[in-house]
Amino acid sequence: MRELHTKLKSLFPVGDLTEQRSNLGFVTVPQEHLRAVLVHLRDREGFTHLVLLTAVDWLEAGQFQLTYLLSNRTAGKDLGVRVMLARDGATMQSIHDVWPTAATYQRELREMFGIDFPGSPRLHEEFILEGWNDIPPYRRDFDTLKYAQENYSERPGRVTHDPAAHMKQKLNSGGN
Amino acid sequence: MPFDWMKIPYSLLTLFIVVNYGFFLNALIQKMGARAGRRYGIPIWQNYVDMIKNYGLRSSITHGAMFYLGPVFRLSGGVGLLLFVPTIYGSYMFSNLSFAGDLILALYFIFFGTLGMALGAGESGHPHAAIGVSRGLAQVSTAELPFALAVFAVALQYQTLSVTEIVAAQQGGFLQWTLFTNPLAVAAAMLGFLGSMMRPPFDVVIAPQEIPIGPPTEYHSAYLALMQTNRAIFPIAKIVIYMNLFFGGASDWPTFFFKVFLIYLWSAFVGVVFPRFRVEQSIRWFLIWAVPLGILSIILV
Amino acid sequence: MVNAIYIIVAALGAAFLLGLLKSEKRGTAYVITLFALSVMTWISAGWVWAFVMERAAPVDFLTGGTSPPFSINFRMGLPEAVLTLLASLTGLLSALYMKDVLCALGQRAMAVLLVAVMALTGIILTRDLFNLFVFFELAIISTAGLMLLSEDARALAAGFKYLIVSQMLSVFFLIGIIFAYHATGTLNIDGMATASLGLKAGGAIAFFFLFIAVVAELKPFPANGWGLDIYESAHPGFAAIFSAATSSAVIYAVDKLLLIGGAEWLPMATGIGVITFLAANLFALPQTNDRRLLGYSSIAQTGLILAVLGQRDILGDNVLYIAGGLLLSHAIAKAGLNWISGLVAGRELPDWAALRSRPILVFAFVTFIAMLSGLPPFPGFYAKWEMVRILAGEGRIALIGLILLGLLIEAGYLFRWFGYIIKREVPAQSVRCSPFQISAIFVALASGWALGFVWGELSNQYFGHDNLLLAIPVVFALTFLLLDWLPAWVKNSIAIVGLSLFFYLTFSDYDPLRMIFAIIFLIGGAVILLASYDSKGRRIGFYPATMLMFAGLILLIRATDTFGFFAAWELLTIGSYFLILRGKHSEPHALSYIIFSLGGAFLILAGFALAAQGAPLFNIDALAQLTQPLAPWVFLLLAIGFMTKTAAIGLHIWLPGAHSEAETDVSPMVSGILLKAGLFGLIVLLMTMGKQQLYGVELTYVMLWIGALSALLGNLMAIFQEDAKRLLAYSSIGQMGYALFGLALMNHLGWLMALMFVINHYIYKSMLFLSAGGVAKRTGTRDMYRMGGLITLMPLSFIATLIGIIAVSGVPPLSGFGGRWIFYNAIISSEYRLPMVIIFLAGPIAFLYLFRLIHTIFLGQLKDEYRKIKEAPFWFILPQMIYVALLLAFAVAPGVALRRVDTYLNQIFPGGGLQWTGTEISSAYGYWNPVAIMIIIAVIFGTLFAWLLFVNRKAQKVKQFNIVYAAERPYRPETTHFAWNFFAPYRKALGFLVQPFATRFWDGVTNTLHTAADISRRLYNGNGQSYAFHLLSFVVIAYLMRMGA
Amino acid sequence: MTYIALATGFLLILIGFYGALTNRNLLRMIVAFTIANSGINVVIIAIGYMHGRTAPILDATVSAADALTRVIDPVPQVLVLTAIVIGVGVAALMLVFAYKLYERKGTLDISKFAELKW
Amino acid sequence: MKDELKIRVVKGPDGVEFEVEPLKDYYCEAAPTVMPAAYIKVVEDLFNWARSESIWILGFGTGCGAIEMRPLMTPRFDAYRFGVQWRPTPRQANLFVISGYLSTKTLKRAIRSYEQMQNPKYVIGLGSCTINGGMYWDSYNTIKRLDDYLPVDLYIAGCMPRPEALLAGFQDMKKLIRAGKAEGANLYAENFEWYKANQKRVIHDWDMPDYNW
Repeated sequence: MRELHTKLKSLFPVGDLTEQRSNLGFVTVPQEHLRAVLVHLRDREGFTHLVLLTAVDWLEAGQFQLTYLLSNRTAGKDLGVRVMLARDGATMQSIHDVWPTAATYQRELREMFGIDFPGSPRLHEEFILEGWNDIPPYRRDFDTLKYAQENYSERPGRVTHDPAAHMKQKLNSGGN
Repeated sequence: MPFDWMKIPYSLLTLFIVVNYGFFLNALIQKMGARAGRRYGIPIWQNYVDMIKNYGLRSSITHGAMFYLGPVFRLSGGVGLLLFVPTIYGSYMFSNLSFAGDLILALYFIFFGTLGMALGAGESGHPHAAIGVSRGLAQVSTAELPFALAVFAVALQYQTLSVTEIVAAQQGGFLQWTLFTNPLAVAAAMLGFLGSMMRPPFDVVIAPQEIPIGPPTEYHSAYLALMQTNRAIFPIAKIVIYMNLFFGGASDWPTFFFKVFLIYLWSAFVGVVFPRFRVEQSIRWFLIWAVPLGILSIILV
Repeated sequence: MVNAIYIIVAALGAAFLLGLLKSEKRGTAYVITLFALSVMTWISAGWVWAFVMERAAPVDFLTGGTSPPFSINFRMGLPEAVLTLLASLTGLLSALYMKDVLCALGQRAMAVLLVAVMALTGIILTRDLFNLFVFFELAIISTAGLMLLSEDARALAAGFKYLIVSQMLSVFFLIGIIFAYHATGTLNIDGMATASLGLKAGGAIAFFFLFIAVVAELKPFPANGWGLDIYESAHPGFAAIFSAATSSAVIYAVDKLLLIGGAEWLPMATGIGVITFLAANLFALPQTNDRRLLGYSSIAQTGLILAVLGQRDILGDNVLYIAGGLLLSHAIAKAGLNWISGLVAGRELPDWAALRSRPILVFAFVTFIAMLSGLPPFPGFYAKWEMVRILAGEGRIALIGLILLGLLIEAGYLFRWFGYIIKREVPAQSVRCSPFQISAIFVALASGWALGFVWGELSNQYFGHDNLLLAIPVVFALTFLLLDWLPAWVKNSIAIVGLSLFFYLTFSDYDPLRMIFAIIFLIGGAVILLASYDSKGRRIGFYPATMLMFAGLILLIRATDTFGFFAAWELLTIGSYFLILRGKHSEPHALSYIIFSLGGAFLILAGFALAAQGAPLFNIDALAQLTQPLAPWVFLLLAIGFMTKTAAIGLHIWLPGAHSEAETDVSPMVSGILLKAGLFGLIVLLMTMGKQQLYGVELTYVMLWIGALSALLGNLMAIFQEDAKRLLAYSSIGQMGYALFGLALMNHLGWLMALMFVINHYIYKSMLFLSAGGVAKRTGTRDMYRMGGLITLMPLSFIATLIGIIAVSGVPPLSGFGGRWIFYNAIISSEYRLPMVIIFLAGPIAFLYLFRLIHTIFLGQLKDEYRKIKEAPFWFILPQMIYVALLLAFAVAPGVALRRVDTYLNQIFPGGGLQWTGTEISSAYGYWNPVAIMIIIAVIFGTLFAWLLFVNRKAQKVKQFNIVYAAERPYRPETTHFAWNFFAPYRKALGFLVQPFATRFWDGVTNTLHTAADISRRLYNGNGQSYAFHLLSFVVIAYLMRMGA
Repeated sequence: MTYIALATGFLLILIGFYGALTNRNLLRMIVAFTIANSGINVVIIAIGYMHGRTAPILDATVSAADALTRVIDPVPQVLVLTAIVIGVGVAALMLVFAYKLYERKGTLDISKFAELKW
Repeated sequence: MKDELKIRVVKGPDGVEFEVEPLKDYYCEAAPTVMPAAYIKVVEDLFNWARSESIWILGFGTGCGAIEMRPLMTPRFDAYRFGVQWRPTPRQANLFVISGYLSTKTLKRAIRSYEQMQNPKYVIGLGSCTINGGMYWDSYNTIKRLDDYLPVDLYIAGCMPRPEALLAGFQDMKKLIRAGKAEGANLYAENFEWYKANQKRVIHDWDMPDYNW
């Protein structure tokens, strides 16, 4: 994993390696080098499989973090490539031509996070949310409870307990 | 020959007996299938209940005239098939309307219901219906072949096309049955029989989860009830032909019930044991296993 | 009568006179030329009149006051008169035709033309060998001179090549003359003949040189490259003379020479002729230049005539009739075609589409190619018939085969050409012509028909055949040519009334078997014609073609002798060819139809000729008296011929395209009616000849297999079609397979079944074709997968199709079942088992394509663009409804049609028939009661329907997307309609059976022919020297073969 | 003597044909054909010649009465005359063609005039 | 709205152009009607008995509860012996088991399937998600009260209820039917407007006819 990182580092301006396990690591690359890195990893390093493409909303930092998790089947290694994006008007280049499956992930990210991937096929078709009319729900500034209360009628009589307090009480009373 | 009006009530009586026996037998076979799967199975009257319920549904839709006529064709085919063949050998009462035609009439009338049903399903506009029909027709074209060859072998053997005469020729002990006098033909016919009963391994036509039950996808309510009635009559009517041609016919009702049951059991037996064939596989299967038997039977007869 | 010498005098005198005129006086010169030619024509016409009408004896005209051998004598007999008339008339018409050119070129050209015509008449008239040579040289010089005057720059080279060759020929000619003279001491042809030149010392070699020099003028293969160049580059007006008059004159010269040579030279003439005929026709196949093609065709035709002359030992006096027929047909047709070629601007064959702007020219063209192909009612047809008959009588089978093969190839490229004319895009440059030119062509056209009549009369007089142009149906059909200016509906009414009236007048003539066919052909045809009321405008050409087909059909069943039968067969073939060709994209299909049909017709011709053993009039019934070893061969030829028409498998590839691409109302005619002609032929054949064995093989057994395979493969191919009419066409192959199978069973019930199929197939196939055609008309497509859901918009078409498919599939209670029932009974009584397996497999397969037909068109999802279409036109629906009624009636009471036939069949197959007791029909094996079946099914069906109506009385009518769709819903009808490649699994399992083996085979045959022709025609490399070499080698080879033999 | 003439005639014909077949030049071909023509004339004369007889001219030396025994057969002579005339005509025509062809293409090579083929 | 559903201009084979409005031309627009019971009470009782003894369930698993239905077909539970069976097409089904949470996207499909069933038809809500949202109470994408959108005859509580509970629920359903109290279909027709309003409130892209026949 370290060898790989060193090699990558010699080729691209990649960040430090975060080694989760001996066979799973994460590196951060600048947005503009992502594609080159991915293609290199795919064609030279045997990371032929795009396991997933997901995003994390760093609201405070004003950034989205995209994680491209790649897998080298033969070597049994996984490498996550991270890209940090500006949160405002988040746009990322599409990699559907590198891995066709990426198109679906990108479609999902567009719908859930509002990240744009220009050129990705069927990007603006509704995926899970049909007729969505609010900000993308996976953004952390979206208040899902409020939305649910405003939109979906509730059956009266429902009580909500704080799980920790409730369980403590329940256990205590049960323990008696 | 003046028409004997008593034929009508007699025929209705046959119809009544066969419908009930069909419902009973269907349930019984289903139950046996369930038992093979270690289940308890449906109540024996379940098919009656289902039928009543379907007649009892309050609403229905129609896709057009042919959609409406499909089930009518279907059931007419079943009823007609039953009535064109004498049920009980030697009984005037239960010779039904067989004066109208011989074996060939019955054989070709089998397609009456199939065709009408296929047309009705076609008008529903559902692609699965069309896919089901396409599969069904493709499969039946080869499944019928060994049967047709066997029928022809039997007709050659007895030099007649009259069902009554064929049965008559098989009287006098079970060794006179075609089963023993022409085993190849019977073997071919019984393999073909599997293909026409819509049971595994030849039930890709209605493949319930893949093309939700195929042709009848859109049928419901009274349409479905009519088709259910047909499902009670049609297999029996078909089996009656097999019984008459190959197994010496039946000269009384108990023999009839017993023989029909055994023949029906054969398809059920195969059905619970085997998984499903794709269409081209079943076509090949019939051509490779059943048709040569049929050819041999007509050459050797 | 005017002395024949004046013919020559007139020309020479005028030519000299022209030389005296000042060059400005072109108009006068032209008038003089025309006058001279007219005089020549008039004189020869007078002689023809004298010989024909007054039966004058041949006359010799002496020159120099003494009789031969001391002077030259001209003989005027009937052949000479006709040929001089031909030459001078061609000259006159060509002069008219070339008015502009001649006037532009001046007197010299006119003089040369006159000399040319004079030389040709001289060749025809003279009986002196050296004089013949002189006229030959004159002809050559004038020909070359005319080439010099041609507009085409390439003509110069052609003329030079011609001169090179003719120089060599004249050397041979002179050597021949001098040695012949030396041997016999005379130059007179008759003198030499009596002196038996061949027996004298050196006589054979002398005659060889003479013979070869004259024959080489006929452009024999391979020494004919120069001739082609002339045809290609000469002015069409002159090419007409060269082709029509020169060839005729030279052929006559050969004929005269053969008089000297005697019988031993005949085989050589035949050999050279046949080889030339075949090679030229073959080389013409890949030709694209029209005039060169005409050249090849001319060479081929002269080759054929030479071959016929070579058969004069067995043809005897008939040689005049046969060779004359061929020669005149050729001359008129070629002159006409060459003239037409001058009107067409482009030189590629498809450029001739320009003719379409003038229907009369198209008619002329088709007349000419029919004359060339030996089709009735032209002299070539009679000649072909008599020739083949006599040759077969003498056992010259190989020669017949070669000639017919050549004719087939010739018909192939001629009709391909006609297809271009009718179907290709009209080029920008239209036909430009003067009234003179048109009139020249018109004279050719008129004389073609007139000769057809004359030959018909002669045929009647000498051989006892009927004159085709006097047969009422043919006359009726030809009347439509004159009525073509009328609106279509008027003509349609006339046609319908004509057909019905003819049936009314003649229905007592037919026995029950023929009655069935008569009803289908006449009444059935009238019913289908109802659909033609839908056509607007004038529909030029439709009615003559249709009525010609019907004329052929009706003459077919009325024919008693083989000639009548064959003539009818050819008539219906051409008529239907024109009909099929009318379809929008039918050009290639019509071509393969006519080629297969003519091929089949030739087999029939050969079969009849073989059977007749030389007898001029052979009754069809006499086929029964044929014995081994001849009978099986006759049977084989006829059977294959007829099976071509029924499209038995292997010979079927013409059918799908021809039937599906034809117009809406034509498809039912060619499918529902025309196919029955083949069946009728087979019935006649089997009825008279019965079972035949060839090398121990039962031929009917082979037919049984063919029938079974046709049924299976026809049906199988039908299920994979996307095109509705194509599907129906393949289905016809299958249905005809059934009928063939029934006939080949050779028992009573098998025949009854075949006849039932004849009736049924007519009704339901016509109905289905009309229905599919109506739908196609409304939707603008024939692809079934593009339709769908039309049931609500076109309910009547749907009903017709529904009834049709129930009937086709044989499901009770409709009439198809009766056919199946008889079929089963028939096969039980037959001892053949294996083919039945095949036919059993074919049965259920029919369901597949029938369901597909009705489902993908009428059921399923309606498409956007067809939401507003209307029911098919009334005139399409009307016959369909008639058919529905007929089917129901026939289903209830099949006895009306079949009972009499059943009785009649007892004459052929005693016993084994059906019992008709009341409404019940029974055989030795089984029984059925159509009325009872109908009633029972109706009662059951009605009861259940009423019950369902009662239970479901509140059903909500929903629309097409209200279907369960796994909780989703369809968005587009196109993607929801399951129709394309409907039987994909079937293709997976049994698709290997429908590999286009037959198509590949026939493609291979045509490709081989084309490639072979394309490679070998490079022999003609355009170099004059090579041509000289060809000529020399031809002479050497001919010599070696002659002396070797 | 006759045979020598005959042989010469045939030799000339063969030379002519050989020349026509081997020379591509139009003019040479024409010349070759003229030679062949001369050859054929010689042949005709040779065949028509009867040994010891005189020319078929009826004058003082040969009377009409004994012409039958004294003169040779006049017919071949006539033939030759005609043939010569025709030969001249054809040769002239060929020359015209050659001239026109040369005018058109500027060449006399016959293989260059092969636009019309196949 | 999908492009395919928008009005489009089509050219017929005769060259005439016309408009196709898919929602109007391809779908039946009629509203559902209340279907009266049989006129004769005995007949209706017989029918109700038959309906109760022959419950055909639509084989449509909407949420995690679908997993709980499968064991019912196995030898261990064998629901067939109660006359219960699964049909693959809504046309032939009588009972719709909403097996767990319904996202708005699935709700649309559920409504469509429900409407394609024939009167009388029954709905069972399975699990707490259908009752009050359950663990998805604060989800942005799931409904919380099924009976606002479809006429529910019976709820089976639990998260998830075991197959036994389902069997028990079927028995209760039978009682309801036999008593003639399961008239959800008619209820739906009667309160059609109300149901539609509720449905349209949560399904923002309503692009189908009001009633899917």
